[in-house]
Amino acid sequence: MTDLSVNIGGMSLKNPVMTASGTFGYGSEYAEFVDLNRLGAVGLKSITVEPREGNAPPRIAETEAGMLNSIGLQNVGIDAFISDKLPYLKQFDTRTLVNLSGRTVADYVELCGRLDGTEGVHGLELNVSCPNVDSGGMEFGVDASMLGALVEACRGATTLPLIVKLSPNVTSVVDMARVCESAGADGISLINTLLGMAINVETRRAELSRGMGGLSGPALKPVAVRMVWQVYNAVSLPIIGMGGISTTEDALEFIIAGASAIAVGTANFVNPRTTMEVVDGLESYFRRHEIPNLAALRGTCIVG
Amino acid sequence: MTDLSVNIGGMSLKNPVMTASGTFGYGSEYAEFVDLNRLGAVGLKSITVEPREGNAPPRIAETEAGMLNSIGLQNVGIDAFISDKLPYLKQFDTRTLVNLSGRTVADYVELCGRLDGTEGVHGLELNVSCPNVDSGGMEFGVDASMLGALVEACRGATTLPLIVKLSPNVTSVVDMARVCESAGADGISLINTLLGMAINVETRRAELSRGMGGLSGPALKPVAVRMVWQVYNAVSLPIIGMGGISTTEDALEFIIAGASAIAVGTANFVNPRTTMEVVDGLESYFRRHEIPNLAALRGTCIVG
Amino acid sequence: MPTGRDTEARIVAKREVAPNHFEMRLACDAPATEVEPGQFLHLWLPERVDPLLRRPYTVYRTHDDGFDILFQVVGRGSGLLAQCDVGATVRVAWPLGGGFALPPDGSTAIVVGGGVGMASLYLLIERLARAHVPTQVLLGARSRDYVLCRSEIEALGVPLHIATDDGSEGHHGFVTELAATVLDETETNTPHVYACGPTPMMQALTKVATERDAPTQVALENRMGCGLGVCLGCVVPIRADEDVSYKRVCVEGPVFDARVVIWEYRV
Amino acid sequence: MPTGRDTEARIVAKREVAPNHFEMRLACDAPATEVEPGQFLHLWLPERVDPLLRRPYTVYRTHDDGFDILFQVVGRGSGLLAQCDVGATVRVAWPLGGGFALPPDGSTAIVVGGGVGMASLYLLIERLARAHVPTQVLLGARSRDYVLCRSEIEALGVPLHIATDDGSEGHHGFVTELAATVLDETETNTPHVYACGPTPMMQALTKVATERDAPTQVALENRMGCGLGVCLGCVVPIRADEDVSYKRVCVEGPVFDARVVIWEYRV
Ligand SMILES: Cc1cc2nc3c(=O)[nH]c(=O)nc-3n(C[C@H](O)[C@H](O)[C@H](O)COP(=O)(O)OP(=O)(O)OC[C@H]3O[C@@H](n4cnc5c(N)ncnc54)[C@H](O)[C@@H]3O)c2cc1C
Ligand SMILES: Cc1cc2nc3c(=O)[nH]c(=O)nc-3n(C[C@H](O)[C@H](O)[C@H](O)COP(=O)(O)OP(=O)(O)OC[C@H]3O[C@@H](n4cnc5c(N)ncnc54)[C@H](O)[C@@H]3O)c2cc1C
Ligand SMILES: Cc1cc2nc3c(=O)[nH]c(=O)nc-3n(C[C@H](O)[C@H](O)[C@H](O)COP(=O)(O)O)c2cc1C
Ligand SMILES: Cc1cc2nc3c(=O)[nH]c(=O)nc-3n(C[C@H](O)[C@H](O)[C@H](O)COP(=O)(O)O)c2cc1C
Ligand code: FES
Ligand code: FES
Repeated sequence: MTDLSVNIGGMSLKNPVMTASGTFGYGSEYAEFVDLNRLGAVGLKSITVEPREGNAPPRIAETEAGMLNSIGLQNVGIDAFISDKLPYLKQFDTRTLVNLSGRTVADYVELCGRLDGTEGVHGLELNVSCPNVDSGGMEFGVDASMLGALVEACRGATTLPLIVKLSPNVTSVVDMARVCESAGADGISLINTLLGMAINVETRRAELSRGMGGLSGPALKPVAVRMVWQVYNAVSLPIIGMGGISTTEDALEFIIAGASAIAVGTANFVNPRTTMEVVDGLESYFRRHEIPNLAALRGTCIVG
Repeated sequence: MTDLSVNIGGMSLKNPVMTASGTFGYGSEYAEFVDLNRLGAVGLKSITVEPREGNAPPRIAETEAGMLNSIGLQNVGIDAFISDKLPYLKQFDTRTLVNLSGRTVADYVELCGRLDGTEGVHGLELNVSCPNVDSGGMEFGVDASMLGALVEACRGATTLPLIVKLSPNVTSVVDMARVCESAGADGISLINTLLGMAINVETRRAELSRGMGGLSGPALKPVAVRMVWQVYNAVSLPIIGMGGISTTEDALEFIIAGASAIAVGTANFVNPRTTMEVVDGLESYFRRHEIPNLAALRGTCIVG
Repeated sequence: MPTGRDTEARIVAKREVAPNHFEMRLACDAPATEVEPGQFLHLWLPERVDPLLRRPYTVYRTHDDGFDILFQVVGRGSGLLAQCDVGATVRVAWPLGGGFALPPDGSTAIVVGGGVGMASLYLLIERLARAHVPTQVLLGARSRDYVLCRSEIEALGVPLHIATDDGSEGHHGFVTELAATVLDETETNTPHVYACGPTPMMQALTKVATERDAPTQVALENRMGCGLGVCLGCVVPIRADEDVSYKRVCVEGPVFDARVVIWEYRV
Repeated sequence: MPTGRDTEARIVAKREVAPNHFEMRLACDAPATEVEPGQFLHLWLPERVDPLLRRPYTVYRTHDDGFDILFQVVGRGSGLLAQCDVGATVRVAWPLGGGFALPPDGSTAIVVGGGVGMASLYLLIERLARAHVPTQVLLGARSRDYVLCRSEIEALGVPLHIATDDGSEGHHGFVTELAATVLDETETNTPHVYACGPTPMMQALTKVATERDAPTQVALENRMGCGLGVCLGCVVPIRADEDVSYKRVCVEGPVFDARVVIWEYRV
């Protein structure tokens, strides 16, 4: 039998297929389509200390093979998350990766502290790359020294596996990943959305109320695969790869580039069964190619 | 009548429609499809001091709504360019923007010097953003102080309009544009390709011989529009916008975001008449909306 | 509210009912009769990355073996759908969202449609007729060629009043003017108003109806990402007591009480 | 070499000639009779961004009002093309590239095709037959079901030798083995060899033919961007004196002298 299990910085997953933060709600919304027990882990929407209403509409726009979003971290806040959302997920035999977003180091530290030891939480993902709020952590994601300080502070606040989700909107994602490694992170998520913009040429209005938003979907996959490959070759932390994954082949590209696990984002909106199809597809690929386990495929990309 | 003429840092174009470097050869290849007299300007393939053979194949791969290329600046070199390629273009009533690439500041300065005063050359575009050679100028494009020094040196070597073509693979394209402005550039081209990668999952080989390559085409348009908008709001240099332009609406998005001219790249490969269709389309849009000239539309994007 | 399922559906008939407006019959193996008026489906042209996202369409009419949609070609997705041949298959997630609430016993109803907004109202009119609620339908269209569902509504025996922008049929002007007249003429208890159409029309209608104290339900048509309540892309600002909060059109809507919708937003 | 033009072409017939292999007839308003054997067209399914780029196909046969292509479904572009209905229109830029050179008077010819590579050779066989060049065709296929162009070649009266991977027809083994035998049996002057097929086959054939001093022309099928010589994406390393230089398959090819091709590259 093929062994698809994988350990991401202390979080052990039965298979490498996860959901990307903000694209799967809190799990219950997809119960009709997805057997949550068959997911490696559920990545959850960013949580902040206080509830947030998010940005004014319009918040999404479609672009060629992609979409822009500017949700602005609308969420119920940490209290309601723990009391109302987390219980549902506990009934499933899967892992939860709780994504955290904040304005200040203190915000992140508070969130880490609140969740440390909370039953049903298996790992934390620091969102330092949200392009859609003025203080959405994006400044942490593009400034190496701020990032290092943040990760160190969070490291001190939790014993849970600590994943940092990096922004692709940087000159060197490798530098950012190195900083995370030194600061004690257990893994890297790559990538959050690329900053983009679209304009309606009849009304001359930006399609999103805030002008710019985050590009996701198949359009950005080549950028994501490249960043996974670069970081894989530079740091030894496990990588959760994401960005445009819609098919088994897409997931395999990320694994061959160096990802230990992968997350499906925008594709959930298009085909809610994507994650299940990818789990099935990976199983048959590994069988067909007689690859014994994930490590045997990870990072094996041949160049030249 | 609608006046589509525009002046880009001293280079006066009859309309804002150009071709992007490396996607239109030296003009003659498209003569069957395009009336060169109807182009605002022809952007030419990067020229280096010595001829270059370029990278090993495979050099291109298709991605969702985009393509990756890793041509590696294959070109005939400055001498052959002047003697064999330039004469053909002189017969047309259009402008030529000659794109320069080098390993060192001295290379760029030499190229600027050689072309200064050369008949048939109307402007120079510094390619500081080629991701496909080890020394393709990309280090200039991602390091503000190197970029400033390069632009200053080139400024001293030519009186021709000097455009700098920036890399999108940076944390702040605005910082780079500001550096160009201070160093005496006459305009900014935005954007060159995004660094990307694709992997064939059956062979586990990178689709390109060098692994990574430059992503172009509709997929990256939202990133390009965003960068044009950011730079337009930060510097006063004219901007040549490009990245995924395939239709009149795409061209209008860039103009409304702040571009003074636009260039068609990858779309030339798909539909060789794209530039002509965009010229026609702009004329009818300006007529239909009764917009008197380009300046009246440029940068008028409404946000919020 | 039933939760959605995602099924394959086969296009079994297609008809251009007005310029650029198509009625399309979809067959699938799940019964559609449980659909509430105003609920929608999320339609995917499979294996495409362009357009990438699904497109939301109201269930226009139901059959034992599927349903109809009625749509206008406005862009890439609707254009490609209109080009699909009979026999082609698409995927539909349905039924999604919540429907219109029928009025309490003894009420009357006024249904106001603007253009293709009628697609969201026909099933409601059918249910109102079946429940013997005295109902009048007001329909605004560009011109007489764009009057949708005329024969279907007439077949239900429900009175139909038409307003056209160019005066080529019925009232020359806005359907909201017609609504004001009809509301003013109504002498008994206040009728319940139901509406779907372009945002400016619904906004104007809300004013007309609230000035006359008529309870009004509107079906909104915001841009959607997931259609399932997770992306938070489709929200509309809703007044709640002193506060404003963003509600998801795909889950908390698409039908809202018109008085709490904050209309000064863009879709 | 005529320069290309870009015309609309209508699909007027489509036939699955072998599993996953389609023959498609395209009508357009420019005469195709001037096309040289080996020249290709660049085909676009308009208004699509996925696949983004055109796809190159050799002109398989010509007619007064257009031409045929013969293609295998290997991916997204060919898959979509195979799904196109008769009556649909596509755009084709053609004729592109240079063709095969016919051999000097008095020569004989051996044409070696692997799989769908036959699509690039049929027009050549027709011209050789018309020029009365004594010709033999060797055709390699997976199995007898995949033998393409059999009746067309037989209709020309040109002898056809078949090799199949599974031995279901003709020689059990590689077509290159057949080529070696035929070349060795040829007693008169050295025949001219023409080939198109998978790269390993052409590479092996080049060895067989050059060892026997037979002039050999091969048609390459690199990935293409523009098809017009500008993107420099389709290059193949070619030996020139001591040097190696990259030549564009779309302009300097697709037909090359096999002896100067450096085969140790990936397509
Ligand atoms: C719950 C719901 C039910 C709907 N029911 C129907 C129906 O029964 N019949 C019908 O014809 N239409 C209906 N719509 C609108 C329909 O979804 C859009 O017309 C369609 O998505 C446009 O897709 P497109 O690709 O053709 O246009 P695009 O190319 O995406 O856009 C073209 C133009 O349409 C606008 N547009 C895009 N999406 C929407 C949208 N969701 N609503 C309004 N404008 C939009 C764009 O801003 C743009 O100006 C409904 C929408 C919702 C949310
Ligand atoms: C000058 C020329 C003439 C050709 N003539 C014919 C012909 O007459 N009949 C025919 O069936 N095919 C021909 N080909 C090959 C044909 O162009 C490819 O099969 C086609 O482009 C694949 O497109 P796709 O979208 O179906 O595959 P993709 O989804 O793009 O790719 C599927 C697989 O095919 C490979 N592939 C992609 N492009 C090419 C290519 N250009 N050559 C070889 N493999 C490729 C990919 O690497 C991948 O493994 C010709 C190619 C060239 C360059
Ligand atoms: C609508 C939407 C909302 C998102 N919200 C979040 C979020 O709250 N936190 C976060 O870290 N990433 C968020 N993301 C980013 C995704 O998790 C993912 O990194 C990105 O979309 C790339 O993957 P994809 O192309 O598969 O969607 C969001 C993406 C989308 C499309
Ligand atoms: C095949 C190819 C070759 C290119 N060569 C060059 C080059 O030599 N110099 C340069 O500055 N840009 C080069 N570019 C980048 C384009 O000029 C343009 O900036 C980029 O492709 C984005 O535009 P597009 O999406 O319209 O293609 C090349 C692009 C492609 C696709
Ligand atoms: S469309 Fe995603 S939440 Fe409504
Ligand atoms: S395909 Fe562009 S140069 Fe040959």
